[in-house]
Amino acid sequence: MNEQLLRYLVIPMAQIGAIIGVMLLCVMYLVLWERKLIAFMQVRMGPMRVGYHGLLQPLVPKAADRWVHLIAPIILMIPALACFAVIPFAGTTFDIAGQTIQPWVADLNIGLLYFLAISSLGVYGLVLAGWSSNSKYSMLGSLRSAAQMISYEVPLGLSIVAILMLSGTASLVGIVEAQRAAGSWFLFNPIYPQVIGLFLYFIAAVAETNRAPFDLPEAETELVAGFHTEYSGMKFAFMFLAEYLNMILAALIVSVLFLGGWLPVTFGIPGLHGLFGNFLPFLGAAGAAITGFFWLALKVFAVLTVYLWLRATFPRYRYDQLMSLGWKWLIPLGLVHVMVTALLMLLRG
Amino acid sequence: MATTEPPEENGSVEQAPTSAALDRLLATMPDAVEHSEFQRGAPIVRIAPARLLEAMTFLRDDPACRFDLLSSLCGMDLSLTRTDGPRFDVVYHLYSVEHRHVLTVKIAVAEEQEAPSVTGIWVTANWHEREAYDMFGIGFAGHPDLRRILMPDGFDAFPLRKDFPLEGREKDHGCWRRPEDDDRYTYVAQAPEK
Amino acid sequence: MSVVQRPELSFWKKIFLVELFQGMAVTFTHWWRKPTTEQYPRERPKILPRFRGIPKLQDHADVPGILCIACNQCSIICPDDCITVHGEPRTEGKGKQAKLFILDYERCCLCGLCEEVCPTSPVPAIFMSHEYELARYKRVDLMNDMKELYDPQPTKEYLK
Amino acid sequence: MLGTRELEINLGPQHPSTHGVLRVKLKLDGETIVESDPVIGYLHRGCEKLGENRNYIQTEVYTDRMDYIAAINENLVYIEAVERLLGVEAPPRAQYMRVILAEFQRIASHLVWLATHALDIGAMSVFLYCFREREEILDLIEGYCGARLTTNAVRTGGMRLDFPEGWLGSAKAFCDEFPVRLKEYDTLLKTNRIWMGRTKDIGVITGERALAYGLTGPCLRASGVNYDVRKAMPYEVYSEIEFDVPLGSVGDTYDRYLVRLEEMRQSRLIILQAMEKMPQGPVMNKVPKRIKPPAGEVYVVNEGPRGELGVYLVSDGTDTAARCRFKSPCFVNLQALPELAKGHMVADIVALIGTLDIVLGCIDR
Amino acid sequence: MGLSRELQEGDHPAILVTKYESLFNWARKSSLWPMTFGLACCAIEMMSAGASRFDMDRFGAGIFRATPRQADLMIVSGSVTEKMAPVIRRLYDQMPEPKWVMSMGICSTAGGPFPTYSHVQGVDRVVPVDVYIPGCPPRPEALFYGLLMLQDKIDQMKYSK
Repeated sequence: MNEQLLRYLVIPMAQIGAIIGVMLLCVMYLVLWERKLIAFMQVRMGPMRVGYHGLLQPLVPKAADRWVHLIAPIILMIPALACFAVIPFAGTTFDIAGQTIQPWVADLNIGLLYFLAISSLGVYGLVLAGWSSNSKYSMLGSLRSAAQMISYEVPLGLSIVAILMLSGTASLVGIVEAQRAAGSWFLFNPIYPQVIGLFLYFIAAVAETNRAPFDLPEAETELVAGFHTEYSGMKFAFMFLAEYLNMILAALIVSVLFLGGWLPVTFGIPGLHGLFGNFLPFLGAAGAAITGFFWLALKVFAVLTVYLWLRATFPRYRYDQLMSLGWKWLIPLGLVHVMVTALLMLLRG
Repeated sequence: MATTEPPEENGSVEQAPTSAALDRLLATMPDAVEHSEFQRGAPIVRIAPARLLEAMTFLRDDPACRFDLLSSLCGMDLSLTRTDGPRFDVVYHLYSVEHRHVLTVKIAVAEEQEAPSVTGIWVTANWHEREAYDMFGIGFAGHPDLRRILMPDGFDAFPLRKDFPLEGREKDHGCWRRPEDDDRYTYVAQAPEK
Repeated sequence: MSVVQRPELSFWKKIFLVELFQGMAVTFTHWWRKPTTEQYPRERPKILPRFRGIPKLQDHADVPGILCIACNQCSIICPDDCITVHGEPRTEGKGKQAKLFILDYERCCLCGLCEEVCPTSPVPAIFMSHEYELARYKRVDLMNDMKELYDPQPTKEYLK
Repeated sequence: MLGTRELEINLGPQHPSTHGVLRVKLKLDGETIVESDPVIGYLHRGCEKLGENRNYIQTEVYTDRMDYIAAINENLVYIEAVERLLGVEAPPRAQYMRVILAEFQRIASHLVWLATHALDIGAMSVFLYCFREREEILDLIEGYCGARLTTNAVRTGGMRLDFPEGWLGSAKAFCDEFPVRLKEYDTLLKTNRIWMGRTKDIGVITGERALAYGLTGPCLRASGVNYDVRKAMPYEVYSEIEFDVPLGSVGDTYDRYLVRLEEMRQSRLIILQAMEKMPQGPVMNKVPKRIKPPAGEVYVVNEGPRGELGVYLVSDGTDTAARCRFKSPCFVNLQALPELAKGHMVADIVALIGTLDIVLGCIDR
Repeated sequence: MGLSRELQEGDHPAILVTKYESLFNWARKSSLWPMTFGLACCAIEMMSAGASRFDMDRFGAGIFRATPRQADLMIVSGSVTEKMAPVIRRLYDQMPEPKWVMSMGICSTAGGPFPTYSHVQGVDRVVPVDVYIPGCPPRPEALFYGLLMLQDKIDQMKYSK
C-alpha cells in the first residue's frame, strides 16, 4: 500500500513538481535570453541593472489583478504543461533511496499522438480568450491564431509521420532508442537524412507557437497585442508563460525527434561515438541521466536560440501569405517527403 | 477688369517678371480676372468667385498652363486689413510639373458666402477645404464631405479667425482629473522614519 | 533622373532560401560586434561643446557684481514667455542690474534665442549650460529664481 | 439567419504603428479593408495661429516642432520665405552649409522612416540598426547647432555659426561608412522574400492619380512622376550640384522603399560634393535685428524628406506675419490612404501608413 | 538597490512588513513596463532611448507594451491636445494598479511653447503625474534620469491599501 502510494503518487507528483518548477524557471530565463540575444544582435546590451548583467531580471513578478475571465489562460496553460509529461529528459533510469526513478513522467506508447492531441487543445484557450475579451483586436487575433494553428498542424503531422516510419514507434522514449539503434540522429539518418523533415517541423512549430516571423496573432504593430490585448496581471502572466512553455516544448520535441534527445552531441560521429555518454561515472546511472539531461538541455538551448535568431532577423508574413505558404508549399512538401522516406526505406531498408 | 501692375520695387528680381500661364489666362478669359500682379516675381491672380471653377478647369487642362498639382489651398482672414470688402480670401497655389511654373489664384469670400469647391478638379482639395472650413468657417459649395478635420467635432468656433484669441476661451480647456486621483499612494520624500 | 531597378529572386535562390540565410548572417555578425550602448548613468554621455542644455545665469570676473543688465531682451525674444526680469540701479557703476530673474523651466523649450540676443560682454549673462538632468516630482520645483539660476541645481546624482 | 456584417474597427489614436496619434476608422469585410477614414487633429497645436502671433524670429522655433523628424528642412523653408519677403540672401558658404545640413537631415529622416516601416512589418533588427546610424547623424547635427531634434539652426540671412572644428572630418567619415550600412539593409530587406511579399503590389497608385491627390516627394516619384523641387525650382545651391532623382516604375510600396533608399545614396553624394565645393567666407549677411519685411506675400516650396514643404507668408509690414500657412506634405499624402488601402488586408494598412512616411506633427501642425 | 539598502538598515521594527514592501517595490521598480504612447517629438527621443545606443532595456523598462492593460508606466511624451486628453484619461483608467505616469517634455508638463486654444496646459490636468521631465525634447539620458527618480519614488512607496 505504502509502496504503491510512493510509486504511483509521490514520485510522479515530485516529478511533475520538479518539471513545473524547472520549466517555469526556464521560461523566465528564456525571456531574459530573448531580450539579451536580440539585444546583442542589435548591438546593444539588454537588461543590465538588476543583479550581475541583469541575471535577476526575470525574478521580478508582475502585479496581480482580479481573477475574472480566468478560464482561457488556464486552458492555454494546462496543455502546455501536460505535454511535458511524455518528454524523456534522459535515457537511463536510476535509483534514489531504493526507488527506481525514471527521467520521464510517463512513457506512453502513443506519446507522440498524446503530444499532438494535447497541444492542439491550446487553440481553444486562444479562441476563448479572444472571444471573451469583447474587443475587436482580440477577436481578430484569436481567429488568426486558430486558423494558423489548425493549418500548420498538418505539415507538423506530416513531418512526424516520416519519423514514425523510421522509428516504428510513437513512444518518445522509443524514438530516441530507435535513433540509438540506427547509430545516428534522425537528422543524419543513413537511410534518408531528415533535413526536410526538420525544416518542415521547425517552420510548422514556429507557426504553431506564434513566433516571428509567423507571430500574426499578436502582431504588435497591427493588432496591438492580439488575443491578449485585454488581459493584464496574473492572467496575462499565464498567457505569457504558456506561450514560452510552448516554445520550450517545441524545441524539446525537435531535439527528441530529430536531434537524438539525450544522446550526446558527438553521437554518430565515427570515433567519438561512445564518448561523453556519462560525465559523472562515479554516480552510476544517475550520472548518465544527468549527462543525458545536459545534452538535451544543450540541444533545446540551441534550437531556442535559432528561434530567437529568426525573430531578430525577419519581417512578418501577412495572414494570407502565411496560409498560402502552409497550404501550397509546406503540405505538398510534407507529402513528398513522406513518400520519399517510404520509398527509400523500401529500397535501402 | 484685368490690370497688370509693375513689379514692386523691393522684389528680389531685377527685370520685369513674366508668366506665360498668366498671359494665357488673361487672353482667354479676361472677364473672369479681377486683378493680377507680380509679387516677388510670382504671378498672383484674383478671380471672380462665380468664374472660379471654369478658370481652374481651364488652368488645369490648357496645354500651355497644365497646372496639374494643387500645391496648397488655404483660407485667410482679412477682417483687420480689408474692412470694407469680403472678410475672407481663399488662396490656391498651383504648380505645373510639365512646364515648371507656378501661379497663385485668389478669390474673395464674404462671411456668409460659400466658395465653390475645387474637389472635382483636384482630389487633393478635399482635405485642404475641410481645413479651411475648420479653421475659418469658410463654406465650400459642392464639397462631398465638409466637416471638421483638425478640431474636435463639437468645437463651436473657428480658431484662425482674427477675433479668436490665441489662448482660446475658458471653455476650450477641459479638466479630466477626478477626486480619487490624488494621494492614492503616500509618497515619503525621505527614508522611512525609524 | 533614373528608374530604380526592381530585383527578382532567381529560381535557385528561391529554392535554397539564399537571401534568408544571408539575412541571418547579417544578424549573426552583429551578435559579435561591440554593443554601441552607452551605460548611462554609470558612463556619462559625451556632451558636445555647443550642446544646448538648460539656460542659466552667470557672472564674469571682469565685470563687478551681477552681469545681467536687466535689458529684457531675452524675455522679449523668448517664444514661450518663460523669462521674467526686473531691474534695479546697479550697485557699482551706472546702468541697471537684475533684481528679480525668474526662469520657468516647465515652459522653456531650449531654443537658445535668449543667449543669442544677450548683449552683455564678455560673455552672455544668460547662457545655455550643459546640464540636462532636471526631472522633478512637482511642477513648482521647476520655477527658478535668480539664486537657483546661478547655483548648480541641487540634483540627486545617480552613479550606478 | 446567419448573415455577414462589416466589422468596424478603430486603429488608434493610441496604436503602435500609427507613428503618433493618428486614428484610422476601418470597415472590414473579414480581414479585407472596405473603407478607411483617417481621423487627424490629435496633435493640432495651433502652429499657424502662433505664426500670426509671434514675430518672425520666434516662429522659427515652432517650425522645429512641426516636422520634428526633419526639423532643419522645415527651418530652411520658413527662413527662405522670410528671406524672400525681406529681399536678402544668404552668403555662399551659408548656402552650402544649409544644403549639407538639409541633406543630413534627409538621410536621418529616411532612416527613421525605414526603421519604423520595417518595425511595422516585423523586422525588428532593421529598426535598431537604422537608429544606430541615425544617432551618428544626430551627433553631427547636435555638434553643429546644439540640439538633437529641435535644431533651430538656420537664421534669416545666413547661418548662426560656422561648422565647429573637426565637424567636416566626422561628416566625411560618416559618408564613407554609410554605404556599408546601406548594404546591410539591402541584405536584410531588399531581396528578402517576406519583405517583397509584404510590399510588392501593395498600395499601387498611378502617376496621374498621385498628382491629382497632390502627393509629392518620394510617394510621387515612386509612381514615375519626375518632380523634385531641388531640380524643378532649384533653391540654395542645388543648381550647382549634380545628383540623380530616382523614379519608380510601378508605384507600389516596394517602389517607394527603393526610391527612398536610392535617395539616401544621392543625399550622401550631394553632401560629399557640397563639402568639396564649399567656399570660405562669412556665414551671415547683415540683416536688421528686428525683422520687419515690407508688405506683400510669398509662397516658398522646398523639397523636404516627405515631399514638398511649403510656407505661405503674408506680411502687413509689422514684425508679425498676417498669415502664416504651413503646407505639409504628410497632410496631403495621408489623404491618399483610403485609396491605397482599399481592397487590401488589415495587415497592409500598417505597411501603407509606414510607406506614406507621415509625421503627425507635420500633419496637424 | 532598494532591497540591499533596506537590508542594511536591519533594525526596522515592522521588519516583516517592510521586507514585504521593499521586495514588492524592488520588483515593481525593476520591471517597469512602459506603454508605447508616442504623442509628438518626444516620442522620437523615446524611440531613441529604446534603441541601441541608449537601450532602455537595461533598466528593465525595455518591453514596450502596446496595450495599456499590460503596462504599468505611462510615459506621456509630447503635446497633449484637448482632442487627445480624453483618450489619455481612458488609457490611464485601463492600466492595472499600480501605475505611474511620467510627463516627458515641456509640452506635456505645462503646455510648453504652445499656449494655444487646442493645447492642454499641463498633462496633470488629465492624469496624476509622478515625475516631470522638462526639456524640448529631453535627451534620452534625461529620460533615464527621470526613470531613476521614479524608481526612487517607487522604492519609498507605502501601501495605503
